[in-house]
Amino acid sequence: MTQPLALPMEPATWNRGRVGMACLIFGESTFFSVFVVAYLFYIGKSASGPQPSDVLEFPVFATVCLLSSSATAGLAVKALTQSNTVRAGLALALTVGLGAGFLGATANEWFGLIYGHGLTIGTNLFGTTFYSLVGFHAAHVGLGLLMLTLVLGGVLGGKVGAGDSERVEMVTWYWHFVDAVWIVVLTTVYVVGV
Amino acid sequence: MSSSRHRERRFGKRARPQARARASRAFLGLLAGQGVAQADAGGGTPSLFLPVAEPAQSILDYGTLLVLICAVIFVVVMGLLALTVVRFRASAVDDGEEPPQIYGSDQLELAWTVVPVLIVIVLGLITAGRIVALQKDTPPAGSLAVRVVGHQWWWELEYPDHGFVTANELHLPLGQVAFLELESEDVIHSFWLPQLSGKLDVIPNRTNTMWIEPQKTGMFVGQCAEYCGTQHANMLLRVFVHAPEDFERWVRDQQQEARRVAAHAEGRALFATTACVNCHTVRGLSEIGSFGPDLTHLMSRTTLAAGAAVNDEARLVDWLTDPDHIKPGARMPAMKLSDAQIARLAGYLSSLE
Amino acid sequence: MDSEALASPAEGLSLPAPTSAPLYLAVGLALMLVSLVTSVLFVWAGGGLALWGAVGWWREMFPEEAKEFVPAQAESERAPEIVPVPGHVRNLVVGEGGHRVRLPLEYHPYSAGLKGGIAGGLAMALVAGVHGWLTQGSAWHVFNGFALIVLPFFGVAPGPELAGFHAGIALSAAVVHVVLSLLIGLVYASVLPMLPGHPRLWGGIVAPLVWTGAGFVSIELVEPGAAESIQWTVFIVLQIVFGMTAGEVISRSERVKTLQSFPLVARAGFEVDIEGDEL
Amino acid sequence: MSASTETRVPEAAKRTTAGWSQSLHDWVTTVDHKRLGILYIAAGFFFLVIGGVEAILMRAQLAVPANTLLEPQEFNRLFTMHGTTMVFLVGMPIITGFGNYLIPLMIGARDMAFPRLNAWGFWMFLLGGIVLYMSYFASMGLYGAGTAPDVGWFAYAPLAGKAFSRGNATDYWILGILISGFGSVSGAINMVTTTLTMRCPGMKMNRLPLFVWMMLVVSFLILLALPVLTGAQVMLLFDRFMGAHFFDTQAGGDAVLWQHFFWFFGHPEVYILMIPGFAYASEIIPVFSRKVIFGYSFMVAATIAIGLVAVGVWAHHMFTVGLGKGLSVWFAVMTMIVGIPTGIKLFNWIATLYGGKILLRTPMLFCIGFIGQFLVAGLSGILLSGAPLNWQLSDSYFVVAHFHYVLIGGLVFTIFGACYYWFPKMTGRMLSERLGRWHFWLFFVGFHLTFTTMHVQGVLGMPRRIYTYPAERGWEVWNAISSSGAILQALGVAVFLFALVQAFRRPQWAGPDPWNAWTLEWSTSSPPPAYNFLTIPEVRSRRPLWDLKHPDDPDWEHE
Repeated sequence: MTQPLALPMEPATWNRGRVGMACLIFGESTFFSVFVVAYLFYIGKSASGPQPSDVLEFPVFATVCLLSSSATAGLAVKALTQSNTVRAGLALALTVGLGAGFLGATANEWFGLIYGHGLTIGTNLFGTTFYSLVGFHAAHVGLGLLMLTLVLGGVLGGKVGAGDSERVEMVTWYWHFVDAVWIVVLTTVYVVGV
Repeated sequence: MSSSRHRERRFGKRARPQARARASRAFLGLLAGQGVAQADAGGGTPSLFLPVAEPAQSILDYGTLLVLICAVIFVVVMGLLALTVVRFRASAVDDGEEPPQIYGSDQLELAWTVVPVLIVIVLGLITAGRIVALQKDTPPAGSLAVRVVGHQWWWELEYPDHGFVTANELHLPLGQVAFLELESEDVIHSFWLPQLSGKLDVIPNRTNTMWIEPQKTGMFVGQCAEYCGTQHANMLLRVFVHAPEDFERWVRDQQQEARRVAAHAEGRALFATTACVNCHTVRGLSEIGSFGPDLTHLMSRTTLAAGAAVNDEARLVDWLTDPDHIKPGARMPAMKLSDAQIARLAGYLSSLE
Repeated sequence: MDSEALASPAEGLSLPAPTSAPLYLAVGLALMLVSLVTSVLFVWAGGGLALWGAVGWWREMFPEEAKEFVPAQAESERAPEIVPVPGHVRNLVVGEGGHRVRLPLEYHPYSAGLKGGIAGGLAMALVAGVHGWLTQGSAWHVFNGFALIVLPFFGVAPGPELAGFHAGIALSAAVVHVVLSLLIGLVYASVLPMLPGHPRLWGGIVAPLVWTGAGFVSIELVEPGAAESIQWTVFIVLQIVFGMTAGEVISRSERVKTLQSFPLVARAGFEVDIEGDEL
Repeated sequence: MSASTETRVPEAAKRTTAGWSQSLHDWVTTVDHKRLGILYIAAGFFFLVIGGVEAILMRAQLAVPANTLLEPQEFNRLFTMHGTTMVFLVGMPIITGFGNYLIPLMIGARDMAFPRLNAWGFWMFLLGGIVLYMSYFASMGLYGAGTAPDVGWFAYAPLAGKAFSRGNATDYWILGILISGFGSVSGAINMVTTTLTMRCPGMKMNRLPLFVWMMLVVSFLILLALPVLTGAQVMLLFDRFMGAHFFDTQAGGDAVLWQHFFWFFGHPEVYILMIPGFAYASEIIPVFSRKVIFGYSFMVAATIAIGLVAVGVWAHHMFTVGLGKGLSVWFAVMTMIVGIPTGIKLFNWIATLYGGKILLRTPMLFCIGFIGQFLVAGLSGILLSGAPLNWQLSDSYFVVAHFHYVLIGGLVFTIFGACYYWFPKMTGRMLSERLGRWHFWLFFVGFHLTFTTMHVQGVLGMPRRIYTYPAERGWEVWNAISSSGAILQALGVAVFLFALVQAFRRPQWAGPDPWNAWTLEWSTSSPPPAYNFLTIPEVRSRRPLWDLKHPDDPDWEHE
């Protein structure tokens, strides 16, 4: 006889994992919106250079990496539900690779900004808002990447299987969220702000 | 909106009927009476119920309306609550019965939703109208310009049209609109003269504007209302409202350069050669210091250190010896001078009338 | 998870097992943050603890959630079965079969309130227009006068220009007028039937007089002198026209059941007679 | 009422307890929502005593004009720590604690959705509080020995920036709240998830006890508001440690931006603290009126409405910054709109009382006090929402009076009511009714002496946060009265603490259902077993215990 903590009302649609992750994403969104608001508020208010239009280039590679990684993450979950661990492992590895590509692109951009243009967080308001917004996003990508890597390890080690697809899906929810934040950041920093 | 400008002008000109001042006083007569009695003693109660200028008077009228509405609501709801509790108290003997269970009434819910909605609509309209009428973004014609700069923990007051700077004591002519530009040198302060106008924050990198039209002569107090650091409590402010001719005389005095009294030449030299001049300006002696108050006519002010002490030679000696004794944490450093030097310096400063 | 089989729930249950992992993680994270104001050593100490906690937490969850068996309480410690309370519940006598229900039972529909509000508002506007046309030669004068009452604080000064038509004033006045009319209609629909005596007296005369008085006081307080520019007789007449019309329309609306014979509190749903005790 | 109170000593209390180290270990490693709830509440009361001592020191300093009891910096630290403590270390943990304890019991679940996250949240909160108070000993700044932050609980920029707040005191403020903020957010996630997914069969959303509904709204508000504060504090940290310029006015940063961020958190925070007060009252008032809550669905709707409007009113804390006409009008009107759903609640409580059989036991006394005081708080809130009047009253003692009416008159009174009401459930012991009355009346009189007079000080032009004032201002009488009231309040709290001790020294056993109440938590033993319910209950109405007690006249026939 099973004795769960409670009998869930509608087990299939809104279980603990989904609601919890949705709440986390909701809270994270408000956290990011503060930085987006600060960025928008300070556009064009820097007392000295460099200005965004001087130094920022539209991050095509990073964007392609991150957006496509969302798709591969989705594929991984689908494969896992169908117990196709090989395909799931491949899709996860691809996701991790694309995420790492995004982080690499960001690191490259920052290197150029810091050493090429002398823009640091203390240079002006642009530097302040840019590094904090993009940096927090990158940190979240890093966190998502860590979780995906753990999942990948589990899949490769045979410890994560079809039975865990629900949990893995929650990890990809977080990944999709990070992806969505990137679209906002992209619009704010590289479209509106330039 | 031409009509709204028309209204604003009407606003300033209207002589306030005594009746209304009386009504306001009756509202909290006890408090008000106390204020009047002490006003001559150099302080007095800066009560909202004793307005001496626009817009404080208009705000009081508006506030009285709000208070009346709220008082009616208070009496009705509190009465209901009290009656209910008294009437439906359980009797000492428990009859073991449960009262009838009533789940609700949509009609009642509707009634006590819509009636507050109506009150909010009316209050909202009134409030919107007051806000529009009382905020002036541009100086009215013929107004007196004053620039107020907040410092930790004193007020710099500049009369740009008359070309002089003073501190902590604002002088205004009766019946003329003064248009104040509020700026801050360091942190956020708030400029508040309860009897003359509402408060408005003094914010770095911003210029806020405020207007005052005094309707009564006398001295009135106010102070910084936004916490601004250690000595926030002693960032006091005094306003002297003069008859126009007295105000003119005060302006002429202030426009003079600092007095030179031969007897205090030594003290004057000491002032000019020590660190005093780094922070303080004395027009006619040194005008580089801007960190501390302008001392050109120091003795024309009634208080020292933004109201922390009475301004006389004895207190000046105290102040120069150990500012922390009078105003702990004040930005003025102890100058580490000998007693004789301090006496000479205080002598010189007390000659700056 | 949650799949541990037990012989019988009466013997006990498995619950999440106690663990110190969250504490380690919390202390670790706090130490890492506090390193900002203390020493960089705390980053390493905190990081180590946090990692220890995170791994411990992970092991609590994977591959199976850690559980602890909690034996069931002895029979004597359990809360006894709830027995029906002796004594009984007093019943309402209004309504069907003397039973407890949502009160009041039947009322004016809300649509009647809205209709009444519209009718009252229209009647008021009509009378105001005719009056203006007869006395001032312009129907707009009174409309603008109304705007002056409702929006006295937007700087609409009384003057000759009030005779003409001003789109802005008329529009804002109309909006406020419509909103207020509808809302008052709603209040009428819900409250009027509860009042003792004649609803037309309450809705048509008493209520308009009350709010006219309140309006007079407020205007005098906020803007002394503004009250002089209002023709209060006309104003009162207009309010009464509104109240009568709205009250009339609402009173005529179809009510399935009227509760006129009950006292106010009963009709409001608060209180009832306690005559018929049992079902 | 007392028919079901038992005098039998529960078996659990007779059993010899484990050694103290075992017991400590059990509490530290617990993931049980009930133990965590009690830990939260106990920690909250611990900080309440600290915050209360700070308040009394301040009232002592202000009792007479030109007092020299405290140095200005000491005073400034006291009001900073008092405000921060009361909001973040007293209000937040106590509401989270009651939520933790009661939500699973009320919805018929065995634990929260994430028991370990729950434990983590508590420890983060407690560590945040410890970090904040470490500043008294450890923050070596310019002043040499340790100092606490002195920038006010809302730490306005640029005063809280590096240029005007040297040393690490302000950093301790940021870090302490940052750390405890993680706890609050995780607690909110847990409460939302538990409420949405762990309900017992039949516990539809429209059958949730009002307490649970209100905590659900509170949790959403926490998720919305607290990350904003966290973000703003991170910005301030960047400013202070990495030379960023978010609030650095000397590099073009904006001082008002901090205020927008802070109050976008700060105003919803007021409702985060206040709605739980409504929640306790909405459970206690029906039971002690012996009537079902009046207008259940309207109460729920009003709570949600308050939650929604709460997001659009933050700048009414900023009427004096020079918002401009448009924004002033918007925020004034939005704020007045809050009065509508709040009024609905007040009327519904009174309607619940009306026609009932009102039993004036201690929990009910506190709730009736709450209704009256909250009415005053709401009305002074309407006065403050009128922007022109706010230009006079903002930052004066009138505001101090107003928010203490909200937070003490509203929240603390209902918290005390909730303690008397649920203490029997948590411990199996009753709190003394006699001491409870002493507590209520001392606290009630003290509260009004202290805070009713503060309205007057505000109207007489006394600004808040001043450590001293000259004698000739006419404020001294009122301040003396305020200070004397503080002593009575302290006595009241002392009586309460004594009552807690008494409950353990001379236990008066409660039994499972001492109040003859109707929600699920009263159907299990007091204190409940670790698993709450041996078999998960099944409910058919909002008052499952009513249905069991009156099988001939159950609720589900009428809802």
